[in-house]
Amino acid sequence: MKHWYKLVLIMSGAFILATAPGSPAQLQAEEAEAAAEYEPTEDDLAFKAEYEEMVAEHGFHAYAFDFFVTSMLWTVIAAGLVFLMHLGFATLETGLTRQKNAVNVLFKNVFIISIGILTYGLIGFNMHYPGEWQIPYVFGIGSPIGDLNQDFTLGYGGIGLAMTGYGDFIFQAMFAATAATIVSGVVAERIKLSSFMVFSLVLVAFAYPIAGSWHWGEGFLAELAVPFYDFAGSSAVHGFGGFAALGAVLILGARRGKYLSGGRMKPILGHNIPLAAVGVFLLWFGWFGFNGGSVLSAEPKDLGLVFTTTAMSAAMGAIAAMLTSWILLKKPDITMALNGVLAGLVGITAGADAVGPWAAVFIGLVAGIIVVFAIIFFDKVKIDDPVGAISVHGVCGVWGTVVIAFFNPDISLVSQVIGTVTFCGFAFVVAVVLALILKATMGLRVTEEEEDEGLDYSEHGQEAYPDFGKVTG
Amino acid sequence: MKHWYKLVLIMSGAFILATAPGSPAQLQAEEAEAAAEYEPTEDDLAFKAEYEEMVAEHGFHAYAFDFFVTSMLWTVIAAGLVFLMHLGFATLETGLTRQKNAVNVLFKNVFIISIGILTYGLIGFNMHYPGEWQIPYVFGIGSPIGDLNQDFTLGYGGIGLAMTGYGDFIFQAMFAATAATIVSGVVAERIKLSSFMVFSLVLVAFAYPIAGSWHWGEGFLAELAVPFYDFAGSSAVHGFGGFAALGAVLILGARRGKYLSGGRMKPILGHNIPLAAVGVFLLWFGWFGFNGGSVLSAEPKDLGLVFTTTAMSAAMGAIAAMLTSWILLKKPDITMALNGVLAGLVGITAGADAVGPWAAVFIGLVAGIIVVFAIIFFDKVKIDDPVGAISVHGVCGVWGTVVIAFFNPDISLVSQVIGTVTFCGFAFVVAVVLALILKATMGLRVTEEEEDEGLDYSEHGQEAYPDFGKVTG
Amino acid sequence: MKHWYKLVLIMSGAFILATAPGSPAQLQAEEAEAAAEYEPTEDDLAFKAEYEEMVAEHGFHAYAFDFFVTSMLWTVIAAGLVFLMHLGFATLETGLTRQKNAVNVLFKNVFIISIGILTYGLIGFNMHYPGEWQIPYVFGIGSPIGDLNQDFTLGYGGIGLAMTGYGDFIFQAMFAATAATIVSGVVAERIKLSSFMVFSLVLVAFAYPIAGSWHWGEGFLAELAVPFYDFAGSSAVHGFGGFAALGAVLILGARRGKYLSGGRMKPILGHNIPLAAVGVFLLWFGWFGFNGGSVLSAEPKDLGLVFTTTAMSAAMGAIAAMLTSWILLKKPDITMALNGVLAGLVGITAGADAVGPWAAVFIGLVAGIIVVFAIIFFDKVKIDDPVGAISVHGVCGVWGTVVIAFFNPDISLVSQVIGTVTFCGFAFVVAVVLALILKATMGLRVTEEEEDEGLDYSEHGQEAYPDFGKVTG
Amino acid sequence: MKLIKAIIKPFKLEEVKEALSELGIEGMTVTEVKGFGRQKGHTEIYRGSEYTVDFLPKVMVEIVVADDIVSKTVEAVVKAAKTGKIGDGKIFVLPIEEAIRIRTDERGDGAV
Amino acid sequence: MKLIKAIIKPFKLEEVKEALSELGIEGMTVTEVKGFGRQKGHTEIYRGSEYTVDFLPKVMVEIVVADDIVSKTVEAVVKAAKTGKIGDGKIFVLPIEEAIRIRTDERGDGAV
Amino acid sequence: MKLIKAIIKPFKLEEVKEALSELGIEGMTVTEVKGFGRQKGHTEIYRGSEYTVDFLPKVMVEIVVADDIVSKTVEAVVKAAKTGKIGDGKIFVLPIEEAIRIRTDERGDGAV
Ligand SMILES: Nc1ncnc2c1ncn2[C@@H]1O[C@H](COP(=O)(O)OP(=O)(O)O)[C@@H](O)[C@H]1O
Ligand SMILES: Nc1ncnc2c1ncn2[C@@H]1O[C@H](COP(=O)(O)OP(=O)(O)O)[C@@H](O)[C@H]1O
Ligand SMILES: Nc1ncnc2c1ncn2[C@@H]1O[C@H](COP(=O)(O)OP(=O)(O)O)[C@@H](O)[C@H]1O
Repeated sequence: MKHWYKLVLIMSGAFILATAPGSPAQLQAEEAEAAAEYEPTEDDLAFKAEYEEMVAEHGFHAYAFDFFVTSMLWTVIAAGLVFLMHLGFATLETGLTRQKNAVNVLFKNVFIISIGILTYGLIGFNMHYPGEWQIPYVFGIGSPIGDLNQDFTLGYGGIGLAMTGYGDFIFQAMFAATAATIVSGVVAERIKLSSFMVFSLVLVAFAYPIAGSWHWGEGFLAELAVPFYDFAGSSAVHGFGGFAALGAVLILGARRGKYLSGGRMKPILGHNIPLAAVGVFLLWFGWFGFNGGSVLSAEPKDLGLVFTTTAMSAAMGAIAAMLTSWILLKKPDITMALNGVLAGLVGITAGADAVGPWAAVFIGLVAGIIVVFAIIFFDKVKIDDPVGAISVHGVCGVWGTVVIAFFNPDISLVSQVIGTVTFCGFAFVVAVVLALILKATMGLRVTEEEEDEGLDYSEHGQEAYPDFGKVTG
Repeated sequence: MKHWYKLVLIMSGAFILATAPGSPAQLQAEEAEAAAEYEPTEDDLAFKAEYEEMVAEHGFHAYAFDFFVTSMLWTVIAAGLVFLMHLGFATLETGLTRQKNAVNVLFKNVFIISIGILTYGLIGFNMHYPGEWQIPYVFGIGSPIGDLNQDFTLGYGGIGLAMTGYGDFIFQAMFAATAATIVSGVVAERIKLSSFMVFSLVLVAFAYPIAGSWHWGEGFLAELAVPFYDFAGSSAVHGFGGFAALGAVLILGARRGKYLSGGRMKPILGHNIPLAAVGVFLLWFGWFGFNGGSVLSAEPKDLGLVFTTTAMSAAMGAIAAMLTSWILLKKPDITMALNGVLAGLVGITAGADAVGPWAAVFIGLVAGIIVVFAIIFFDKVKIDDPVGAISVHGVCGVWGTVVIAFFNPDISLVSQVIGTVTFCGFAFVVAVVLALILKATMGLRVTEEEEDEGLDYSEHGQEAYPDFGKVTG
Repeated sequence: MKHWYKLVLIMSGAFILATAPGSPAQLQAEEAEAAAEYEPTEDDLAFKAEYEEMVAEHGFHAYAFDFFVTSMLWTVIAAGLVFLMHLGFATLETGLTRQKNAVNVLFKNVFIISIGILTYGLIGFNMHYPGEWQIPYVFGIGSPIGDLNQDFTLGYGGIGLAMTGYGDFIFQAMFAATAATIVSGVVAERIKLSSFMVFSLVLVAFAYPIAGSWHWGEGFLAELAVPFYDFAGSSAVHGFGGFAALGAVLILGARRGKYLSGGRMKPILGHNIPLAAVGVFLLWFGWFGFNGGSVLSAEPKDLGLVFTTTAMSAAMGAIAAMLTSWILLKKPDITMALNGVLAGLVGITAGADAVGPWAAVFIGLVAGIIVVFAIIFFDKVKIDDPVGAISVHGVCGVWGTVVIAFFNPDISLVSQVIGTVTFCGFAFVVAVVLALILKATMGLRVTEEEEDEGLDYSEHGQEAYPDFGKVTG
Repeated sequence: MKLIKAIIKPFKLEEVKEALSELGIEGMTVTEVKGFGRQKGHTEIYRGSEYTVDFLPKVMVEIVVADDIVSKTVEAVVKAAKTGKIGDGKIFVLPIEEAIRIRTDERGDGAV
Repeated sequence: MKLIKAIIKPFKLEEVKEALSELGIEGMTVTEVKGFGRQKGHTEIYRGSEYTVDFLPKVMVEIVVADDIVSKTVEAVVKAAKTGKIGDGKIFVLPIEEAIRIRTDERGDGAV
Repeated sequence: MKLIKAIIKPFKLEEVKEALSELGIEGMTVTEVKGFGRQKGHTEIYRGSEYTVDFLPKVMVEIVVADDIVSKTVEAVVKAAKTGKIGDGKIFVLPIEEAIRIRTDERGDGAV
């Protein structure tokens, strides 16, 4: 205990120093006093005048300096948060697959977000929100973005879309790659890298923006008697991604050694659960940008509601999946808890601004239950999804889109079903066709030997954790 | 070196492309010119008028479109940052415990944030800020939140609480789970999962909001002659959590094999220091939302000050703990440096807006020193805290709450002591009672065998890193 | 399949509950109706009046409540994002070095950000932006920051610097440590901890702010005929850091066992690629604050552009490095892809607000190609850079600063070259001198034995992953 | 009794285990190892530098069996582990003098 | 000299080490292994699928000792490692022909 | 044939491998182990508590060679692995009764 007196000495000294005249505390107090007595000087007044003049000079744009500025700020921050979801996906997928494929999974994730942003600039954005339609309400050709600040009024979309063109673009661009990323986890550990790159490029550059235009680009789903409603994309993004994954995996097949003869199954364990948990927390965090940013402004009523419904559905999804797995499987399964969070998030995405917090809890509750059954179901029918993304994004995406018709009188069940079927069906068909073409041409799968050795070795010649021995290297 | 000419070729080509007529650079320049010469068209003017009309139409809410909107935006972003602290806690706690309990630690962390949000909605919020008191200034019963946008003026709390009801709720909900999370690390590696779930549920649903109401809900601590001051909760959150943990661990006991006969001690090493470091950085990052969001508006004076004091105290805490461990223990201990960051953060939390940057440095300095001694002290007296949370949150929480009385003339030492003792004492007593009840009923600890095998196996039947061999799986 | 009926039961029950009278859905609907019919009450109107009065009372500061507030909010958020880059650096550097040095790498990173913030407060800030010059345009002495809210007008920097003094300080403080952090990765695995601490302290406390003052502090680079242009610091931060690292490593030498006799080379593999990938994603995310925050306000035109150029350059950098490594090295190298992201980010930093999105793509394209060649080149000439930071920050920093002269007519090639050479040259010289002094006094390198055993053991007596066996501990 | 030490390709472990189970062998101990052998020259890249990976991931299976089933066991391992490609691994047979089951203190053939 | 190869439950390592130290044994080498044996049938779940974990975490302790203390050593290990539950592990004794201390080039019993 | 089991300091692996290659030895198997020996008493700290690290990281190299080159091999390992400091490690030589190359079914000296 002989160290304690040192502590006392150090602290006393510090105290004296801190409270002595000229000390920070003293200065602090003096400054506070000075502030209280402060009268604006001429300089201050001059500065104030100058500032006001500056604002006036902005003249034509001056009106923008309030709601618009704040909304635009939120849009770009939300874009950043959606970007971070890609780290969430990368770590979740890496954690839930095997060590020998970790480099490959990460590589694909870096590729997807990068190619997603680029192709969205090149053609996606203008296909997603067609200036004019080539096929009315169905297809408008894309062209590269130009100077999106050209709208000199800045009042890009009015109060409902209070952001500059670049703000709109970058937020949507971060969204675009999400669908392809969902597929990435499902086909992991056996798809050929180059084929996957082509697959996801087509998905993100063409299929996603074309389908998106039907809803968000004022296409036919927006023209239904009661327009289809999908706030931030339970169907348009998640359902789309989940069913594209389903299509791809049907052609691709299961990982070697998972489904054994005689109906037996040998689970293939994810190699790093902490990494997977990091991914889910980051996805939840990023989802505040995904849903919150989809308010498309900083409108405070909606913003608060959307944050609340998003959080409550995710929380309930987690608890529901925990309990379901505990009851059903006798043990509280961490990977189910993690998938439950995501199920709740996907579920609430369609109606985050259209239902109240307790409806959100209900949506999350059911999503968290469904997801456990769905994961077990897909395994039963030998559809091998290492990360559970078909269940999370596909199944819960459908659930979330359809259920809101029961909670909000302005939403039509029929329209919701039409929209959901459209997105999921289209994604499924595109994925199947694309996968078949790739299978016939480049080949879709690595060889059995490559799969056994791991894609990190066969595709990249690299290891994720190469150190052997603590201090050999 | 034969590749260099390729580089030169590619780059020259790219350059020509980039600067040729019709190239991006060219287009860029032309657009800039066009912008300079731009005269608003009739369309622009029409748009401007339309925009202004829209704002006017919002009529009754229109005044909200300035400070209020920005403040509300900050509140929800801060809520997101506080949420991310839960990832920080999850990774820190996982990193500082053993591999064989990693799944269990992560599971508990997913549970706590989820149940915390839900129970806060169900009863916590209205208990924390009682509309009316059942026992005046001491206890107001909670009821589920309703439609928090019902306050149609939106001007929820005026300039001092410039956010909608949902904004307030979600920010506070993210806070609520913090106290329980602090306990989670301390009791890790030996507490029974189901008992822990009950324990933290009671803590987060009842104990935390009741205690909180005494200070933030206008209860008796706010009614002291000089009101108790605890800006973002050095005592109300961190002290509370730290002392609840102390109470729990006294009943629970130490991990097997840590304190040997004859006064010897065998440290139990954390299994993943990089993960722990990730946790601390995320906590620091999230703390900008914890403290910054506690400004409860986007008031720029306070916001800048709070960010600065928070960062400087954390930085000084880190350096102080580094040097203290270096001098005292002869080696610069990374886990002490990490705890030093957190000590500085906890220390400044009570007075982040009430002291200047150099006072913050002083607070962090002492916190960073104290924390090292406290960790050693608790080990000496055989209180087994795997992550050091009692020292970080409990001891430094007290320090931070009390010390600000010396720096700010408007804060009373007596009130600070009363408040601190109230929070820490209450938390301690509740935790002890609760732990004793659980011990007598469900059982508090896993069996010795389960502890030896690890909770991942015994409670979850799962492994955190199941891969055996780089390519076996 | 016997569980399915349970699901149906649970869901039906939940549905009935959810849609029954008194249910959330019902309440929801009723509340919506009530809202539609709502007439502001006297209370509401009174509240509105009160709110307006409050704003009026703020009187002299009232004008600040619009653009200024939003800008300040963005500044502190951006400061938080730049802070998070330090976690990015910490994980990237840890991932790309060996297990036996992981604790050491993390320790250095905690140290740098902490000491960076403190010294920036103590002398850096006022040296970076000298109130008055001791040597005109070259050197102004620093003094500790005082109460930066003293400017009672709050209108700190007008529309171009719309933030309080604390906002400015904390944003710049987070920047300051970046340069030193860049060095940290390059010298990892062999530099003596104490010497590194002195080295980085001098760099961050003196060299960086002095050099910075030449450009951002209105020093001689700002006084050139056509002022040097470096938006967020391709040269002033990244080039500076990269060339300081180059200088340091020339004196320090390569890691033992990397360059073998006979010109052979044995690469030393990074031990945790997923951790490195986490780092790069976090850096990209944080860079939105680094570049976006450098707008120094929430000006929406610039903000949208800067986010877009930043993202597109990073994305193109990644794809370019992927393809370059694939073509050149026959395999798609994940570490090259990761470095490609950073190359694109560093490249665009100088001109993020001065070029359009397609010019950004071009800048990223070339950066992504260059970085692969540069990494190979430095290895050829036996400059051992474990993380590739000299190539990423040094080489691409130069590229980014110089190239913008071709894209923006207002930027002069000559000035860009002068500025770039100034920053990189100064950093290089300072680093060489400093390293030589340290070598002669404290010693720069650990002993061969310490290097072999790993710095975690020899400097810290700790292990990053001490668990042996899944359940031994 | 003999100790059979088989060094095999990691992804063959499952098949080897099953082949041994079919023989009625109920115990084995597996270690993650790195092997250096003829199967070399395969190069990987790291940050632009090619290098030869000398040490390849292998798995070592150690099985103690009674003398009479040694050759059957060896054959079973050979059959299950063979791919015909270089690097398939080796089997070494070592003499064992005593075997003890910790739980029961049983010795000899009965212990394995 | 003999090589004693003991495969034990991981959390028994500490006790085994202490038992050996008490005997005056100053050296041993420990490897992390996975064991396959009678102790099986315990099932874990992963994402809803139950599966049998065949390979359980074990620790292999290798101790070289002079012939005369082999049985004492074996007994000490048995005593320290026993829990009485299935899966406690095995001990194998192998002959050693030579032992060398690298540092000093000492050979034989003196080297261990 | 003999099995040479060398327990060495991890950072000496590279040198040992090269020394063996020079001898024309083409195969070896390496395991990451923890060693307990005389080289002890070195203390580390963790969160303020000093503790003795009993088990130090080592690497175990197993090499099977024909009888005639055993002593050359042992010498080569000793030379390459020696630092002269405590903890350099041990070499144990065990008899091998049979060796089989899985790929070709070759037996005996030809198999290694
Ligand atoms: N002499 C040896 N001693 C110990 N292990 C060996 C020996 N030779 C080979 N091995 C092990 O067997 C593995 C396969 O040997 P290798 O020569 O690559 O191919 P093959 O078995 O087809 O001849 C090696 O990776 C190594 O682990
Ligand atoms: N024949 C064997 N050869 C090698 N190792 C064995 C053998 N039998 C058992 N083992 C090892 O001993 C461990 C314990 O054996 P097991 O049969 O499960 O229980 P018990 O030792 O109680 O009989 C196994 O996990 C395995 O590592
Ligand atoms: N009797 C033994 N049986 C098995 N391994 C041993 C034995 N003695 C030592 N070792 C191994 O050799 C290593 C070095 O031994 P040690 O006594 O520390 O130093 P030295 O080899 O210099 O005498 C130990 O860490 C351990 O792995």
